[in-house]
Parts: sequence; structure tokens; C-alpha cells
Amino acid sequence: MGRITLDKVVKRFGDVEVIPPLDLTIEDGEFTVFVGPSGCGKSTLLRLIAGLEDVTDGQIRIDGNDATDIPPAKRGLAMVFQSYALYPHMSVRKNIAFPMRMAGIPEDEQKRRIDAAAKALNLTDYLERRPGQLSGGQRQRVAIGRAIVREPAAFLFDEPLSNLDAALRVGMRMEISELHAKLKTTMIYVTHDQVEAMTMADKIVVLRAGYVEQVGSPLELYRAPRNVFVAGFIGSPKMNLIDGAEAAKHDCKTIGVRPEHIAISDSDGQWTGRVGVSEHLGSDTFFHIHDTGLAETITVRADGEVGFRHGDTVYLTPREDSIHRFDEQGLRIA
Amino acid sequence: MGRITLDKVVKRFGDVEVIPPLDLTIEDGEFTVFVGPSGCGKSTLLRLIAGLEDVTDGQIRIDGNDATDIPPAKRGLAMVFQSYALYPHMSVRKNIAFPMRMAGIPEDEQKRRIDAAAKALNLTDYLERRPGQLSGGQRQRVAIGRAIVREPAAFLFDEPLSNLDAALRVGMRMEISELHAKLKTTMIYVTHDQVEAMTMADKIVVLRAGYVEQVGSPLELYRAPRNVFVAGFIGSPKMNLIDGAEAAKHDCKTIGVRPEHIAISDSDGQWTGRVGVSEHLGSDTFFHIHDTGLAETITVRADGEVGFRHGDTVYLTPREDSIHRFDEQGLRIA
Amino acid sequence: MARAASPRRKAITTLAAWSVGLLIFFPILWTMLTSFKTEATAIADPPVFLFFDWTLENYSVVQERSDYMRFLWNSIIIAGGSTILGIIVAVPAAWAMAFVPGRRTKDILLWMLSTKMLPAVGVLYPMYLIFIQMGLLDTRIGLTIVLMLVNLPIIVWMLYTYFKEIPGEILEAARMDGATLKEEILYVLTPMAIPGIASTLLLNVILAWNEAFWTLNLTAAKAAPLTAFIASYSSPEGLFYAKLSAASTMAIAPILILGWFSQKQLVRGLTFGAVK
Amino acid sequence: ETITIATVNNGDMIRMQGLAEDFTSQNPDIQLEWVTLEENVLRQRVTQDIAANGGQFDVMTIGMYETPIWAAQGWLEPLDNLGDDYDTDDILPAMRAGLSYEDQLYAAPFYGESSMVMYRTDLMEQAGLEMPEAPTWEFIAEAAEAMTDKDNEIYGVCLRGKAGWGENMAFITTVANSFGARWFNEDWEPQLDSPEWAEAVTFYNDLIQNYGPPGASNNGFNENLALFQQGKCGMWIDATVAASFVTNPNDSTVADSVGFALAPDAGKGKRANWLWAWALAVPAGSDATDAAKTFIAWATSKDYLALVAENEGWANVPPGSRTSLYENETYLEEAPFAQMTLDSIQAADPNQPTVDPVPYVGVQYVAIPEWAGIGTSAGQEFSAMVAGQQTPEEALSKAQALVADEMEAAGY
Amino acid sequence: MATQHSRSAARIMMAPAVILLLGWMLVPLAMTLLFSFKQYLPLRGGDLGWVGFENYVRFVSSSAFWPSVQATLVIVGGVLAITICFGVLLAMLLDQPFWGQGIVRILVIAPFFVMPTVSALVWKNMFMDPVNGLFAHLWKFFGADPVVWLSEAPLFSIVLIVSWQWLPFATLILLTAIQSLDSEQLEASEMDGAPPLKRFWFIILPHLSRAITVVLLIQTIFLLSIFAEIFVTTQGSFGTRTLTYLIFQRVLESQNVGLGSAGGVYAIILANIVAIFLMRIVGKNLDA
Ligand SMILES: Nc1ncnc2c1ncn2[C@@H]1O[C@H](COP(=O)(O)OP(=O)(O)OP(=O)(O)O)[C@@H](O)[C@H]1O
Ligand SMILES: Nc1ncnc2c1ncn2[C@@H]1O[C@H](COP(=O)(O)OP(=O)(O)OP(=O)(O)O)[C@@H](O)[C@H]1O
Ligand SMILES: [Mg+2]
Ligand SMILES: [Mg+2]
Repeated sequence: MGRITLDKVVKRFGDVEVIPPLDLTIEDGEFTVFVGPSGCGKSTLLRLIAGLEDVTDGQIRIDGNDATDIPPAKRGLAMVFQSYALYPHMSVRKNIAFPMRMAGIPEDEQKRRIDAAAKALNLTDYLERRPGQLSGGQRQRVAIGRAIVREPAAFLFDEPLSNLDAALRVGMRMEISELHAKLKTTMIYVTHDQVEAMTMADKIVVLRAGYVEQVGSPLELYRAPRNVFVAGFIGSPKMNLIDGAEAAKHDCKTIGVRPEHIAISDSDGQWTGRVGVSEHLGSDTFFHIHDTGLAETITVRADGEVGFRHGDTVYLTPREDSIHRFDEQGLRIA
Repeated sequence: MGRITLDKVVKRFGDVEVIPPLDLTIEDGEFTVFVGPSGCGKSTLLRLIAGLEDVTDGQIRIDGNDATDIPPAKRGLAMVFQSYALYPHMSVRKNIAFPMRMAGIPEDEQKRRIDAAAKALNLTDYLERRPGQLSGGQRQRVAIGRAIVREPAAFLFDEPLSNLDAALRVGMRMEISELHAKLKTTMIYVTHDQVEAMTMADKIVVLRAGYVEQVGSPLELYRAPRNVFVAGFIGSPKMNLIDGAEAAKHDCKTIGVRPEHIAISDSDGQWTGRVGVSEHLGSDTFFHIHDTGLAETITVRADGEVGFRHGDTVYLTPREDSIHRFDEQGLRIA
Repeated sequence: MARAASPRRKAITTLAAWSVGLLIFFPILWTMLTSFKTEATAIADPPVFLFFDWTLENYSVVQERSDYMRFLWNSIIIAGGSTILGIIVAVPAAWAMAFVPGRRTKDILLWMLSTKMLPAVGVLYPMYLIFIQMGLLDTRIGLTIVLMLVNLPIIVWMLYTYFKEIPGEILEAARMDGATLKEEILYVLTPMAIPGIASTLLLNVILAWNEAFWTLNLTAAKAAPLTAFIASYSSPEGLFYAKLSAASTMAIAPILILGWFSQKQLVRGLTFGAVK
Repeated sequence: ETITIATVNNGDMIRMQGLAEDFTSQNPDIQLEWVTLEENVLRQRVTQDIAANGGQFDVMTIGMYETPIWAAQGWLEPLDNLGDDYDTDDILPAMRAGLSYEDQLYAAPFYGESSMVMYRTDLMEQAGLEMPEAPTWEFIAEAAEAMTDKDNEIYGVCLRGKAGWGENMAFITTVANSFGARWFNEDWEPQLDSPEWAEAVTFYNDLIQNYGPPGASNNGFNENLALFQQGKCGMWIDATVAASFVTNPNDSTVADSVGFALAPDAGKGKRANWLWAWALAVPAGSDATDAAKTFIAWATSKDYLALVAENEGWANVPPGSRTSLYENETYLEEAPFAQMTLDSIQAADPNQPTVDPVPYVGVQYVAIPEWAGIGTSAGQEFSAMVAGQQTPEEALSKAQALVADEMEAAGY
Repeated sequence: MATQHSRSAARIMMAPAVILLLGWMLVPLAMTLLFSFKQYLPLRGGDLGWVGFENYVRFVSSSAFWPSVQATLVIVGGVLAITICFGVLLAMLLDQPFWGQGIVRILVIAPFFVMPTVSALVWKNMFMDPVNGLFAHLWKFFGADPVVWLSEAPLFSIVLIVSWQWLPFATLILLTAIQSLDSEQLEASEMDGAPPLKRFWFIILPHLSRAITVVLLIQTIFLLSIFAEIFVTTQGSFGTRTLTYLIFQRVLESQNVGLGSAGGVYAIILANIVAIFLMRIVGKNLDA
């Protein structure tokens, strides 16, 4: 009911190849997240799937049928935009009804679906309001409502949370996750926030400059990043990447250790350095350690409250079993 | 050189008292952060100090001298605005030079200071650009540069990072911290992001509706929040607050336990519940536990990767020594 | 975030702003007052300001002489018609320019604007001949078309700037929701741009209403609007100040009232969307 | 049937509009559409329309200047059979001559005028002077000096200064005629560089500068009328039609102390009076020629004069068009200026306007198509002179150049 | 946004406007060009044959030509200078908080609604008339000789009248622009020690530059073709004959269509020189 296949899809804007030939399959019912740095082509890819852009070459199939030349409205997909893209002059009800009105669905059926969606999204009390009278989170819910009523084969989300403030974001994130758990419809979700990617995805697609760097479940990516780029991109704070002599000891070009996998001590350890900025969050403390001779800064996470001061000399020990090794090409060495 | 004292400062807009009589001292060289929910008066307070608003009543002293009626330019303070407030028609160099030009500082001295600031802020390559051609983080640095060259007695920052994206925010946060470590000038920093507050401040001032709820170092606030408001406001994810029978067991109205102070297990524990959404970040996992009978959701943090699934029954145990107790008025019981 | 001004300062500003406002408005006020005077009071030395015997006689004289309502009606039809026609032509064009910009879009826009610089007198004779050929002389439809063409560049430009403010995502959302191009423009774009369209409408009604070259030269009796009405008062009546004032007041009153009632929209329109 | 009538917005025409019900009740199948325009706008509109064959109007109000030119182009319907009771021979011969082309009448005069001196008898008396029937320019200058009292805003003489071929150029041309100057010699060479022109223009300029009201360079007929009615002018040399306005006590503060005299001369055998008629004509392109002629016959008939007299009094009857009017005792009695008007009209000869012979017709204009352009541009130079921006010599030499230019462009 | 489908739709949607304007521009323009190479005198029978560039030469070599270009530039420049200077000042004043902002705004905007003909008539007769005008009364009241505005200061008078009509436009655009100035920028400059005058010069004025260009462009378009104001007041005398008015005289008063058409072509060229110059500036600003 919602299997999307991209077959050698290419997209060029003028002379610029934004998406080089790309193959990708999104299984029915999967929650797939596209992540990657800004400008890597996440939105473009999503819009190609939606039909809002023409593919330059290749084929897009939805449930096995060629959809490449089908106009967006006919693909049976629903999209939730970053700016919500609500119709400001229509009430919430009208907004949600719009796609059904366009499809010529009978009034009473429309009403039934609107009521169901409103109930599911906690919007029942706001149906007569205009989008302008809603908070950011509520608007986002209306946008989702508008998508739901079409009963699409798949949902496409383009950074739907990036306009919300931090607290709301966490809430909406969970709501979307719950929605997926309930509807079990295919969802494709674009974000550049890796926390979102990690917490929501069944499958993450990491993109860089239009290329797929790695596809896998969040924990696969965390545990076994295929290359230096993915290693640095997934995980917060970033993995420490160390070149040179220390890496050579491990028979590779680069080694990577996550901040949470380094123990810090005032007495002894494998590496030494001086404490720079330390960030105390109460629950954790992040130390930025300078002058280790390994990399400009090594970030270390300590649980709870640990009392090193700016300038203290400290000793660091990486957990051996959590060291990632990469070769000259930056590829993981298993 | 930069001790700022507020003495019974009151600010009313028309009939609305935004700041009730407020006393506060900011010591020389201190990094003070004002936090609080939106509209609580953080910006107003900062603008009173800057002289951009007149105080309705009370006195502001800078280094012991009454500054209440001194115009902003003469107070020797520099301000960095949320929107950066760069002059769009001037090059970066001209922007930074502007305050010195206004003060009639000789050209060569201007040049010296600009070069020094540009170097410190990594702006040397951009001096001839217009602000419109810079990225968010670079603009922010220009705004800081413009503040630095005045060699002010204190810096005032009004949510300087809120227009930046998450990744940049982390970087700029550290840059400002390092700047403070280097310059040792008094800094007052307004934010509503509590991570910023926790990681940057020497001293945090928690405001609510114009009242000072608590003043103290980040860890004081984390460990001993003076009341329920501060307890809920400081720490991420939020402290779990539990009323009712469970609280009564501890002889108080409300108890609070931080997510990181609850152990989770599949076999036994003090409380039981069912796993709702779980968020896997790789380094940590957050579980949202429902049906505990204590509060709607109890958030629990587990280190690393822990494998509970949606719907599993789990057992929770709070760390006894980390339970916070609050009375009827919401005040902490020591 | 603007700081509250001190009452003293506010008082001074108030005084200054009102003085300037009244000074600018004074010619209109004076005309209106004079229209209620007798001819003798109108040229009295020293001039009388408010305390005179108010009379409506001038209005009845003017009305008797020329059938005001007919001119008014023509003005309304021509100004309104040309604007609406213009908007119908301009909306699709502005949609295309704003949402499907091509390499030459901006050039086309500027070219359109440059057609406004054609000096009307230079092409009057050809236009006259064309109008004779097509039997459009002294017809409302002919004038409506000409004024539509005269104002079309401005309409396109204004709509373009308004449309550009509308995020393309909303139109894409409509497309995803299954709207055809027509439905997209009709149900989503147009209603969203209502404030912009309203101000475009208003500004162009004013421009068309006050257009005094084509309206005068291409009409005689049947289609003559208020500009022709006032042309019959311009000389001998120059010395009958009161009657001149009455006629002037009658010519400008409708648009003045329209403008005042809708000044919020209009101010937006006047800025040509060029300044946010 | 509907006929569209283009008229000028002066008092007599407006009065006609008011009385038009009389016509429509006689001719219920004819509707009238009025296009009333200010003189300049009217000229421009009708010229444009007739030249391009626009056919917007069925009846046009035109002057003595346009009639022969347009008739020569075949643009006007000849006005022959205007009905049995329309007494064509009753039209004043001077008018009839001016409105005919090759002895065929092409426009029917609605009213006719010449120019004359209007003066304030009371001020004249105060000054101890007496106005002769036929004054000389010399006397006018003397009287103007005597009457001028600028402190009390009384100016000796009000003259046209506003630019336009129908405004200041009409007046200046008559002055020039009386000083023996002419626009063109027999070979169509402009003559503005002649000593006669210099004399005439210098005289005019001195008069207006020394004894005229301020801002005379913007004063046309209407402005001067108002000044005179307000008692600010000692003398006013202008159209004879003004007589009924300045003697009308409703509008004029000096109605009972106005005297009239023939336009002045300089002893060279020509007086400085003009000849003009506003007449009604039917353009050749009209699709309602018969109805239009019916209307013209009504508007310029003897009956119309009687109709006005009945409604508004004899003093307000449009003057200068019909001989019979000046044989009407009641009129002569009620209009003290009537005889003087008739005399003035008869004193003008459009076919021999100047002392020296000229190739053109027209007293205060030159009946060639280029005249409107020439008159207007030259008028602007003289108006600038009156405003003190240039000397008479400069104005004349510029005007001479302009005229030469224009004539060359027209192919003379 | 840009699929093949929407691009071809866009072309169709633009077509009516483009075709109409192209026709509006090209047909009369072509006829004007045609006439300009002819001896065309309607009162002498119309088309009298080709004359090559004679009309063009005659038009420029006429003694009225350069003064008319000069008058055009003086009027356009004068009105622009006045409306922009006073517009900026007025906008700054109206931007301050005061009582009755709405009403004052209505008062200030009003002249924009007045037909050019009416405004010229009112100014000429009721204000500038040297005997009965209000100014004359005012001057006499102060014991001065009334000024004969339209002949002693003709260009100034016309500039005054036209400026009065266009001041509201300039003011409103500039006011909107001032209101869009980020108040934090002003505060930053205040913190930076800039006194009010310098704040105006260094911050406000540069911020207004874009709005000023818009005013320049739009007003120039309309001012280059002002006609009614001159027709009603001076009829082109006393050096107020603009290029537009000169063409009017050639075409309608002298009925020399060929000559006038040549003048029209010159005017089009002049307008386009000005236009290209302005478009360059505005075109850049359109993106920003
Ligand atoms: N219409 C277009 N014309 C030309 N280039 C475009 C167009 N749209 C996008 N691009 C280019 O394609 C690349 C990918 O853009 P895209 O919007 O897909 O990035 P993204 O990954 O969504 O980035 P972000 O995280 O910033 O939203 C960018 O380099 C962008 O400049
Ligand atoms: N100029 C003003 N006039 C009237 N009320 C004002 C003015 N400025 C601020 N306020 C009010 O004062 C209160 C405090 O505003 P302030 O801007 O200081 O809040 P804040 O803590 O900075 O909020 P935020 O986090 O949203 O920036 C708010 O209720 C606000 O509405
Ligand atoms: Mg994107
Ligand atoms: Mg704030």
C-alpha cells in the first residue's frame, strides 16, 4: 500500500546535478528519515517523490506502478510542509476538508473523516478557527490532519518541526511517532536534526551532496557508521575523530571515539589534556579537552556532576570496544 | 570595572508593572544569565540596564555610580541584540568601526582594534562584506565584534543565539564562553534556553513575571531548586513532579525526581508502568512511562542503549537521595 | 519594543503633525468651504473662514447646468471596469511571474513598466484614428480598455509583489491536495491575496478616476466622466470661485470618500509592495 | 434621433442649454447631448475630431477663424436650406462674410462681437477728462495715467495679457493693425521685425506695465471682466459682449457708471477693433445632418432672440448676429451698449484688416491653419514680455523666428 | 515548483497581458513612427507625402526644443527633490507617536485623490490669483506686494502644485519604510553613541534608500507626462512648456501631426533613457 521505489533517479537544475543517479526503496509502513547537512538534496528528493519537481532521469514507482509522470495530486501521497502551508483564509475545518473537496468526496463522508482526524489530533475545539489563531503546534497538527484525511499511501514530511521552539518540538516529535505507530502508513521524514532522526526513524537515509552515504536503523548507524561522514554526523555531541600516530596504533587512518565512551579522571589514563570549556547540565557534564596532541579538542561526557575546572590537567581513557576504525577513504574497517 | 547594582528597580508600562521592585547585584567579571519563560521581563530588565528604557522607580548603579539618568551611549555598556541589529548598508569593517567613529577615536587606533577583534572572532576574511552576505553565525560574530571594540565595562546579550540553528548554536555558545574566559568582562546574558543558561553561566537569575525566583550557580539551581517552578525550569528533560499519596509518603505536597535519577528495570522496582514512546539517541535512551498512577508520564533516562519496547511493563526506582521535596506553597523543604 | 514617548514630547509631536496635516489638507478644505459660500463671500477681502451664511445654491446651479450623475456614473463604470478587467488579465500573469520565474521574468516586468512611459500626446493621433476605425470613440467600453491598458503594468507589478510574499509552499500544498491550476488560483491564491488585490484595485480606481488625458480626448457626451465634467468649469467659472469649488468638490468627493474609508488598504497599495 | 452638440462654456451658451426645452418640445424626436467645454479644450477637441473625421459631434461651436478654413477642406455642411422662416439675409453682413466660404454660409452666428472701450464714467469725471466717441491711443494712455490709483487698487487700464491666439494675440493684433503693422506681406513673409510692430508692441507693453493691474500676463477676458466688475479697472478694451455683463447690476458693482467708446486708433485709418462670432456648424461626417440643421436654425433664429428676451430680458439676448435686433426699439432701449456694439462691428473689415495690403483675411487673426500654432507660441512670448521677463524687442525677434519657422514647416 | 507542466502553464497565463501590452505599445508606436517621416497636416488635407528626417531635424532645431527639455527636467527634478525631502521629514514626523494619527494620515493622504485638473484649477484661482487668491490676501496682510505666481515664478508654481499632489505618495511609501526599520538597529546605534542627527544620517537614510528609489521610479513615470497642470495654469507660457506640452502644441494646436510625432519619438527616447537609468537601480532592488 505504500512502497516507494526510486530507480536511478537523477535531478539536475540547469547544469548542476543535485541528485546523481540514486536507487532507494522505502518499504510499506516504514518510517524513513532523510538526514544530511543543509543543501544535500533532502528536500529535492522528497519533492521528486511528491511530484512537485520533474525527475531529470530515472523512474519513481509507487507500489510497483510507474509514477514518474503522474501529477502530484494523483500520486496518492500527502505532504506536510515546513511552513505548514495552511490556507490562511480557511477555517481549520475547511483546511482539512480541502483535499477532499478537490477530490469530490461527498459532504457527509468529509465530515466523518474530519471529525475522526480532529479527534485523533486533539483539534475538535479549534475546527472553526483560522490558522492565524492557532499556536505553532496546533498549526502543525492541522497540517497533519489535512494529510491524514486523504488516506494517502504515504506521508511526506519536510522538516515539519523546524519552525517550532525546542519544547514543542519534543512534544510534536512524540505525537508523530505515535501517529505512525497507530496508522502504520509509510512515512518519509526530512530533517537535519539528528536527534529527530535517531528517535523517530525505523530507517535512516544519510545523504551527502545527493549521494546516499548509509541506510540503516538508527542504532546501526550509531554503532557501525559506514564512514567518517556518518560517524561524525550521527551522535551528539559529535564523535571525536583522531588522526595520526594514535590512529596508526590501531592500524588505520582515523579512529573515532564517542564522547560518552571516554572515561575522565584526575589521576591516570591513556591520554592527557587540559580542560577548556566545560558544560554542566546537571545531569551530565561535557568537557572540552585541549592540548591532547590528538585533535584540537576532545569532547568527553561525564555522567552527573564532575568537578574539573578550566585549566585542570586530566587523563582520558577510551573504551577499547567502542573505538571505530576508518581507512584512507574514510570507510569503516570492520 | 563592571559591577552593576539594581536597587529597588521598578518598571511599569502604563499601568502594567512588568518589573516589581527588584534588587540585584552583578559582580565584576561575572557571567550572569537571566532565564525565565517568555514575557517574564528578561529583555526589559536588560534594556533598563542598558538605558534603552527609563526606570519607573529605583536606581541602577554601575561601579557604584548612579547611572539611572545617564543615556545609553554614556554608560560604557555594549549590547548584542537578538536580531544582531547590524547596519545592512555598511561593510563588516564599517559596522565594527561605527561605535568608534561615533566616539571620535583616531583612524589608526580604530584599525588596530578592528583587526584585533576580527582576528579574535575569525572575521578577517569577511571584513569587506556586507552583513547580508554572511551566515547567521558570522553575523552574530560581527555583532559581538562591534561590542568588543568599545571595550565596554559590561556586555549585554539579549538571546543572541535564538536565531541560529541548533548546530551553530552549540558552536557560538562555546565561542562566547571562551570570549568571557579570555576577556573576563562582566557579561549579562538573556535566554530562555536552559541548556544555554546551565552551560554558560557563573550565576543564573531565574525570573518569573518580573520576580526573581532564585539566584545561584547552575549547579545550585540543579541541586537545590528553591521551588517547584525552578525545579521544573532547570534540567532537561524536565524533573518528574509527583503529587498525592507518593508525595505524602515523604511528608510533603510534591516530590520531584529527575529522569536521570530513576533506575529502570524489567524485573523489580518501587513503581511500575508501561513503556510509551522511547527515544534512542545511542548515547542515552529516554523512556516515557505511562500508567504509573503517579503522574501522566514519568520520564526516565537510561545510559546507552537499553532494549525496552513499546508496551513493555517496567519497574522504576528513584534514587532516594535525589528526591526533592516541596511544600504547599511549592517551596523546597530542605 | 519602541520606547514610550514622554507626554511632553508626544504633545509637541501632536501639535506639529496636526499643523502639517492641516496645512496639506487646507486647499481641499478651503475648496469645500468656498463651495458653500456665495460668490461675493468667496472673494471677500479679507477672506472669511467659517462664519458666513452657508448655502447650497452653488451645488444646485452646477447640477442644473450639467447632469452630474451621468458623469459620475461614467466615471464609476470606466474606473471600476478598467480596474476589474485589468485584474482579470493581470492575476494570471502575476501568478506566472511570481511562482514560475524564468530568466526573463524581471525583464518582462520592467518592460511592462516602461510602456507607461510612452507620452500619451505622442500617440494621441494614432489612437484617435484607431478608435474611429473601431467605432470606439465616445464609448465606455473603449475608454475602459484604454485605461485598463494604461494601468495594466502597475497592476501586474503590484500583484507580482504581493504574490511574491505568498509562500510557494501553500500553492504546492494545494497541488498536492489535488487542486488543478484553475482551482489553485481561484481557491487558494486569490483569496490569500485579497488584501493585496484590494489595494491594487483601489489604487487603480484612483489612477483611472483621475486620468485626464484619454478620458477627455476620447469622449464626447455619452462616455464622458468627471474629468470632462470639470473641464467645462475651468475658465469662466474660474472667476466664480464658489461654483468652481462646488464643481471641484463634486468631482473629487466620491474618490476622496472611497479613499478615506479604505485608507488602510490603500496605504498598503500605495507602497507598491516595494517596501515592507 | 440624438445630436451631440459641442459648445463653449460661456454665459450665452449655457443659457441656451437652459432654454433647450423649447426646442425639444417643438421637436420631440430629437434628443440633445451637450458637451460643454472650456474654450481651449473645445477648440482642441473639435479640431481633432474634424481633422481625423471622428464624427463625434453633430453640431460644433466654432469661430470665424475656423469656418472658412474648414469649409475649404469640405469638412462642413453648407447651411443653405435652414427653413423658410430662417431669415438668412437678416444676419449682419460682416458676420455673414466672415462665416462664409465662396459666398456660401457654413456656420450660423450664435452671437457676434467686436471690441470697444469700456470705461468708468465716475473715474473719468474724477480725472477731469471726457471720453470721445472715437478715442485715440494717445488719449487712452493719458486717461489711464490719470485714473490709476494703485494704493486703492484702481488700475487705469485692463488689457489682455494671457497667452493664446484667442487671448492676448487677438488684442495685440488689433493694436498692431491700428499702428499700421501686419503679420505677413503679400509674399507671406512674416513682418514682426517691422518698426510698426515695434511701436505697437512697445506701446501696449508700456500701457499694461504702467497702468495695468498686477499679474496682467495671466489675465484673459474672464479675469479682466472680474476685475472690471469689482471696480478695479478704469478702462477695459475688450469684446463688446462684455458690455451686458458689466452693466448687469447682479454681477457688477459698477453697473451704473460704465461708458462705451469705439476702439482706439493711431490716426492711420484703422481702428483697433476686431470681429468675431461664435457660430454653429455641422461637420460633414455627421449622421444626423438634418436634425443638426434644425437645431441650428432654432438656436440662431430671430425667435430664439425673442425667447431669451422673454425669459431673461432683452439685455441678455446674444448680440451681434442679426440686423433686426438692432432695429428693435426695446432692445436699443434696454441695452445702452447696443448702438456702440453695432458701430464697432461695422467698423471692422475682415477682408481688409490692415493699413498695408495683406494676403490673408481675418482682423485679429490670420485665417490659415497654422495660425493657431503661430498665435499661441507668439502669444507666449508677448505674455512673457508683459510678465517682465523680456523686452518688447526680444519678444518680437523671438516671435519673428517662431513664425518664420512655423511657416517654413507648413511649406510656404 | 517548476515542473514542465507549470512552466508551460505560466507561458499561457502571461500571454494575454504581454500581448495586450505589446499591442498597446507597438501599434500606436508604429503609427507614430510612420507619421514622423511624413508631412502630415490634417488641416491641409492630411498626408502630404514622405519627408524623411525633416520633421526630426525641425523639431530639435526649433528654438522651443531645448528650453522644453530643460523645463521638463526642472519640473521633474524639482518635484522629486521636494517630495522626497519633505516626504522624508514628514514620514519621520508621522512615525512618532501622537494623538490622532489616523486622522492626520487621512489629511495628509487627501491630495493624492484630487484630479490633476481640479488641483490645478484650485491652486491657480483660489491661491495663486494675484488679486483674489489667498496668497495675495496673505501677502497684503503682511504689507507685501502680492506675487504674480504664475508669471513671476511659473516653474516654481507648477512644481509647487505638482509636489502637493505627490507629497502624500512619497510620504506614505517612506513612512512604511521607516516603520519597517528594525528598532533594534536604532537602539544599537544609540548604544554605539550616535546622536539623533547621526542616527538619521547613518542609519535611517540608508535604510530608506530602497524606498526612495521606488518613489523616484514611480513618480518619474507619472511626472514625465504631466499635462493637465500646465494646460490649466500657464498653457506653456513663461518657460513652463515641457516636452510633453510642446508635442501637444505641435499636434493639436498647430495640427502638424508629422512634426508632433517626431517629437513623440524624441520623448519616448528621453523617457527610455531615464527609464533605463532608473530601472537599473530598481531592478537591483527588486531582488533584494
Ligand atoms: N529550484 C532550484 N534551482 C536551482 N538549484 C536548486 C533549486 N532547488 C534546490 N536547488 C539546489 O539543490 C541543492 C539541494 O537543495 P535542497 O533544498 O534539496 O537541500 P536540503 O537538503 O533540503 O537543504 P536544507 O536542509 O537546507 O533544507 C542545493 O544546493 C540547492 O541550492
Ligand atoms: N513597550 C512596551 N509596552 C508595554 N508592554 C511591554 C513593552 N515591552 C514589553 N512589555 C511587556 O512587558 C513584559 C515583559 O516583556 P519582555 O520583553 O521583557 O519579556 P521577555 O522575558 O524578554 O520575553 P521573551 O522571552 O519572549 O523575549 C511582557 O508582558 C511584555 O508584553
Ligand atoms: Mg530542505
Ligand atoms: Mg525578550
